[in-house]
Amino acid sequence: MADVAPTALLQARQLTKQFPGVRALRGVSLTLHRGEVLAVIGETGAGKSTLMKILAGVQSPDSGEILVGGKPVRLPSVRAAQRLGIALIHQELNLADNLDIGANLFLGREPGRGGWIDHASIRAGAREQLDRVGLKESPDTLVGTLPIGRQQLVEIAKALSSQARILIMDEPTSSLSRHETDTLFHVVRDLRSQGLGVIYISHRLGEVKALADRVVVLRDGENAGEMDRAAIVPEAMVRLMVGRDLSQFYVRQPQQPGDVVLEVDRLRTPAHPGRELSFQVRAGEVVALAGLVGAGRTELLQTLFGITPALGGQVRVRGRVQRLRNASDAIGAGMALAPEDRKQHGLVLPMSVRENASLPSLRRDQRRGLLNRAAEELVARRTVDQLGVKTPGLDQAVQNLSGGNQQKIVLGKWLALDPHLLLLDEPTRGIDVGAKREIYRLMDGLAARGVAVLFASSEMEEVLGMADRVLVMHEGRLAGELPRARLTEEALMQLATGGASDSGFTA
Amino acid sequence: NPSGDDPKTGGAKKPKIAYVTNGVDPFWDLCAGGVRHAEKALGIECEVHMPNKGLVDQQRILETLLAKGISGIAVSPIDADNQTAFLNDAAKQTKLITQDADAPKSARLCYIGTDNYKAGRALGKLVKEALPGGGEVMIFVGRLEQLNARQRRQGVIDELLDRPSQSATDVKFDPVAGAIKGERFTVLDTRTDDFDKARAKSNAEDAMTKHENLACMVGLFAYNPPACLDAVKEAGKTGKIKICGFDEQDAALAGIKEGTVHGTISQQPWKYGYESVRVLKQILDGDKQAVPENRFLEIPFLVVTKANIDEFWAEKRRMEALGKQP
Amino acid sequence: MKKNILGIMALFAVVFLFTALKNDSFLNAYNLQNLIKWSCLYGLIGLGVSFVIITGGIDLSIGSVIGLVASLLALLLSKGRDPSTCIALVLALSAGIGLMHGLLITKVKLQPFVVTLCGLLFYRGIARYITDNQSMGFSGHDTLDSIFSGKVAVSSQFALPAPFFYLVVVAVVAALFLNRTVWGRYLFALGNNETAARYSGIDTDSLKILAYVACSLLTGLAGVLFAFELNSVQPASTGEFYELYTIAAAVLGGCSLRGGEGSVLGVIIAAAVIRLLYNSINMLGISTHLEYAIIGAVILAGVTVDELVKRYAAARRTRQQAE
Amino acid sequence: MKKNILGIMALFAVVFLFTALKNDSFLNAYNLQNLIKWSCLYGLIGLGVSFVIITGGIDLSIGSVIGLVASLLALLLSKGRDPSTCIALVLALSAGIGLMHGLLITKVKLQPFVVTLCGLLFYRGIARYITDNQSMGFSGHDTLDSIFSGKVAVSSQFALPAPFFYLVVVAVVAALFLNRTVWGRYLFALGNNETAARYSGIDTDSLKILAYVACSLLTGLAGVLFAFELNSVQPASTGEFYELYTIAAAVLGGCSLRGGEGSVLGVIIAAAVIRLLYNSINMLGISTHLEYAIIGAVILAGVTVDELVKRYAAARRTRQQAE
Ligand SMILES: Nc1ncnc2c1ncn2[C@@H]1O[C@H](COP(=O)(O)OP(=O)(O)OP(=O)(O)O)[C@@H](O)[C@H]1O
Ligand SMILES: Nc1ncnc2c1ncn2[C@@H]1O[C@H](COP(=O)(O)OP(=O)(O)OP(=O)(O)O)[C@@H](O)[C@H]1O
Ligand SMILES: [Mg+2]
Ligand SMILES: [Mg+2]
Repeated sequence: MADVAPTALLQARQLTKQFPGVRALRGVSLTLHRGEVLAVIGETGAGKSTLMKILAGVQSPDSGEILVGGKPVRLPSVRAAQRLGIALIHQELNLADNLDIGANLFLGREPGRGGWIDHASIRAGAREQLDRVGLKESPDTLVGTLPIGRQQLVEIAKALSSQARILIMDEPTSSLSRHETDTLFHVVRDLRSQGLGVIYISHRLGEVKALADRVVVLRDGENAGEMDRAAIVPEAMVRLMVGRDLSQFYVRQPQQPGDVVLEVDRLRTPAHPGRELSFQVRAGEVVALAGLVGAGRTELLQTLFGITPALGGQVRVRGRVQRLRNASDAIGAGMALAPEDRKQHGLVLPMSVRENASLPSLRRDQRRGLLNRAAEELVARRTVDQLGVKTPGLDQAVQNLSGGNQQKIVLGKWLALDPHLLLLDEPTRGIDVGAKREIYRLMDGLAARGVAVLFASSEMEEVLGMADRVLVMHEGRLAGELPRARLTEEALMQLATGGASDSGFTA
Repeated sequence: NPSGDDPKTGGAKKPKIAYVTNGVDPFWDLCAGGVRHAEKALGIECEVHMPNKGLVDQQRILETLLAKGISGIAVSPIDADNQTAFLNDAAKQTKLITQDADAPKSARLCYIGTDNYKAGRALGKLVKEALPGGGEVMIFVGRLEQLNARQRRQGVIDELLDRPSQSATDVKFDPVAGAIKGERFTVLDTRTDDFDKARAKSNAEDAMTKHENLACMVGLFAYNPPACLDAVKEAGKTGKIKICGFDEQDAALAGIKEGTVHGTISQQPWKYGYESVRVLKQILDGDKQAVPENRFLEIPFLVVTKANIDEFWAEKRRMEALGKQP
Repeated sequence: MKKNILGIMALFAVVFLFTALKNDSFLNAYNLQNLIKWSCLYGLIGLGVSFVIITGGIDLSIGSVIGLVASLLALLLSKGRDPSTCIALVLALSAGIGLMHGLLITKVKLQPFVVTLCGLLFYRGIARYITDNQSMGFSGHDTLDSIFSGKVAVSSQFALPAPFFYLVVVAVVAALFLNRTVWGRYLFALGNNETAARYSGIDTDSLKILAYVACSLLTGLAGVLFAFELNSVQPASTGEFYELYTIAAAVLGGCSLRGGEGSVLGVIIAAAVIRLLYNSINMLGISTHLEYAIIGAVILAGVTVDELVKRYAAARRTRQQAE
Repeated sequence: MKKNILGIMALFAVVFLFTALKNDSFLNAYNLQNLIKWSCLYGLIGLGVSFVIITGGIDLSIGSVIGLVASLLALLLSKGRDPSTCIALVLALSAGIGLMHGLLITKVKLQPFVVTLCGLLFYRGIARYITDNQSMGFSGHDTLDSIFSGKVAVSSQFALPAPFFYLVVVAVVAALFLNRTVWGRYLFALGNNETAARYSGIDTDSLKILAYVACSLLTGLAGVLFAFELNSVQPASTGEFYELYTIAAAVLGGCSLRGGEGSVLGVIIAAAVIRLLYNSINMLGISTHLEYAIIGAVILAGVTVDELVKRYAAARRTRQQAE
């Protein structure tokens, strides 16, 4: 397409950006037109978020040019970008959790005059925006009390309400399930028809196919290619992203399950104290926990891992009743949890790759309390090699890695412990296809070795592709169970939305 | 070279002496005035050091002075009894005298100071003058851990209760808590304020609230009488509640002048400074007469009332000006 | 954002009632006036430091700024300068100090604790140096005295002290600012999540600087009020330790040192509780040696009970839902 | 995690050389011994508070704990109790204080600043109360005196003061603990991100409690050393303000008050820098009124330059890579 078309809303030309040790962008260009959804895809660390931050005035480029409506502009601050009608939904949540939803939605753009806050119009405006994204919470709810999925909806609503002409969404659906995603797509299509330009970043290629008018592919901080509506097929996208074909995406090869590893009996969690949960997971099984945002999956995994105390019920691991008062108890019982929120729960961001990767296994490898440097090095090296973590070195602080590489470290640190039961909460949240496939392969390989895998996921394809069995949760209870044989999208959605169950399994 | 010169200075340099206080207080700056005066009058150089925070700082300063090879030190020991060993150590390396507070068991050459017990009794007499008919008295002070504060307080109490005089070196103290009743006078309580002037004032206010018949406030530290005066004025009880005190803050002196403060006891701090320098200089010069037989050079305190306020204040101003840092 | 201030109110009520029952004179007009006066003086700096604490910062230099302002004011007045110029000057100086703190913290990116700890030392040293450590007085400035430490009679029995009016004005402005204006909201937002605030287009640096300026300015104002209240200043000791009381009041009043939380009313009541404790100890004739121990124990008990009650309430709510 | 301590070393060198050049007596054995002694005493508490600061906490009660330990020790000894029992008792008390701080902070979830601020008030009050606020001494305990404040001659000219040996032992243990043991690593991890540490199976509460116990225990030890060094204790003032110096030293020495950073060597050098400054001011005969101003200014200048240099270096590196 002609990238100098007069209708171009936004143009970026030859942007470069250098971070200490990493060259994130090396001359990237991109054009966004009115009434267009432009998907930007690329492997983890390709520079997508960096590019978007530059376009939204969060970071400044080392060189290159940005044009809005054909005119060269400088974007020294978020304010400056906002004034030009650019809004960004960040890949990571950025909300003030001491404020209510309404306050967050309009933060920095409060309606009212002379600096006075007009509470009434905020509340009304907030209601309207929340309805658009399908969030039923009252605008007065404190953001800190919302689970991460709903916080992401708030983040989206916030950007939507900014009346921007250019809306950039950096993985808006990473913690959203199918239902919310559909709602969001509705909104985006609506915006497109109003003539807005939307840049949409996602690792879910199905979403890209469903939504995008045009796709720009980044690889290692450079433009790797572009395709029009007609040419958007997952295989082609993958080829451009990774530079080769990736055949057979979901690698699950179910086997005969072994002994029961995890047995949950009438477990009650603090988030849904009235519900009792009972289920089993066997060795060699890969079981998915599916459900809508807020269904209670995260809470269940956290309770199993000893993070939040159970209110009642029993958990047996490999036949033994466990008292799970903290993570250390759970680790002792042979469990591992890769949490949903990797920044807060999964990683010590300022510490190095080495230190993060070895953190849970330090105690096992200790010699009379002393650090075992050799073992530490080995664990870290193996994590980086096996999972293909892109990092300049083991001493790089993990906060400087891209989201996907961070997630690999979260997984890697647990694999070093050889757990019997692996709990994964949104294991591929915000990860590119290449890394995703590696993680799927890993899950499959672990199951083959007799590890029981229980993973919570909001990504339908992933659940369909990987699960031997699916436990569907609805409002804190197990709405039903679907074995692989009966696993269809429709059955799953019906259970997740609280529809009648035909599996005979009731909580 | 009869005695004074430190071998380290080889006699080439002029001897240098130091004046070390027990803390930071305007009182000490008045002493410094006396030091400066003596420096000029007697032709000797003297450093003045004021430890910021108690004993540790004082010990550190003394150590540094010794390290510098100072020829003589006049110090006000913070905890004389327990610093004896250290002071003896110092006395071996330099000419050491104490001032303001003594360390009687140490090897210091002499002590220059006021008898705080006696001064306390004099303050008691002022109270008696102010309240010929007797009445309820309350004492205010910064901290009671200092010996001089306790001696002053005891002097006041003994005088008001018409007890016989105690020996200045071995004073028996009344307990701090509770009222002490005599025939004519009752000492209601002693309140401390940790050198916080705001607290000193609110303590005075609270005393007036709690004790309706309070007739006299006695402030033992320099800022106490002005704080009492302030509180009394604001409560509209000027004249009804008498104020007597210690030291010579301008506000107290102004009070004496206008008749709202009955009187104050001045230790004439500049004399501490002046005499310390003079004695050290004489010792360094080898003057055998420099130190009295009993090793105690008493600085007389001065009772300041309306009668002598003008000349006293003028003298204080002169010393203040001298004490200003160059 | 809204924090429960019932706890601190209850604490105030308990101490108040207890003392009133134990001592008859406690409730007389004179004592209450004094209590109001001191509470307002400390409440003023408490409010100042609250702004800084809401941003997640801290100001340890408060006591020294009070010392410096009072010393400098006395010095200038004693030189016969025009009183209103003097007042303007010292207030400008305090604002300048806050500005410097803010710049060092936002632009040089130093930690607030460090910057203001250095300030604590530095301003105290300067106060002592410029005055040669002489106590100074404020006599002969009757107009200023009545402006800053006068009383306004509300009945034949009762007169409100000047600091009360300053506090009321400041408190109203502060409460409006924090709860009704966008900048107040920004302050809470940045205290909780600075990145999020920056990503929302908020100029976080300027706001932080503003908080430090407000804090130092209010401290400066309090310094002037203290000076005229006490009629005298000791450069080495005036204001010493006030930062600790003030921060204690702010925290007791509902500010979180992690930032993002704070309530004007809570802080004022907390400042009053601390003054009330001092007053009660005196009224009940408890040894002043025990003062610190009592105040420390009461504050600790206050925050502990507050926390436990909150936790108990939360647990109860969960249990009720389960049924 | 590893923070540059070159800056603080340079600062030390500059002040040291400057004073040595300006004053002949500075380098004599007696002065150096004293410098070592004081540096080691403050270094000891600096190390203690570093543990707490690494967890992201703070301990404001240090000065009061020193006051309480020294007062109680003097009181017990004056009653003729067995000296080693007395020492054991006060050390156990300090450990108990740390334990209590730790429990209040981890279990009741109070803020460290608040808990230890109350401690600051409370322990001081107790020290004053139990001693009736009387100064007390330590005469007649020669064995204890030589154990805690003796000297060990290393040549005819030079003797090392006892605190030096205590500091060396503590510093070696602390350095090993922080850098070579699993728990040291855990401490840094939890200081940086407590939740993530907990999710990794680390018992964060126990580690935090351990840090507070270590801090108070070292403070108690320092209290004993100070007591015998000074041979006297003033319940109301012994140890006052030490927390501020100590925290200043910890920060100057590379600890971040946000937690997760700290270096044993850095803290010790920083404590020495502060002592060195005091010594230099005295040696150079500068007015004591200026002491605070100078120390405040030097610390501030130190951290500012450190920050600016680091930023400049980082910018340079990025630029070079870009080429
Ligand atoms: N602040 C930073 N400091 C140093 N390096 C950074 C910083 N931000 C990003 N990087 C690096 O720049 C590169 C590009 O990162 P970016 O976040 O833009 O990737 P991405 O394409 O968004 O990846 P993902 O899909 O995982 O989100 C990565 O190698 C990352 O480690
Ligand atoms: N810390 C908390 N305090 C109170 N309620 C919570 C808390 N965490 C979660 N909840 C509530 O528990 C319910 C389940 O949340 P959870 O995060 O487990 O859901 P989820 O199925 O994992 O959804 P998501 O996709 O958002 O992670 C939600 O209704 C949420 O509001
Ligand atoms: Mg990204
Ligand atoms: Mg979840």
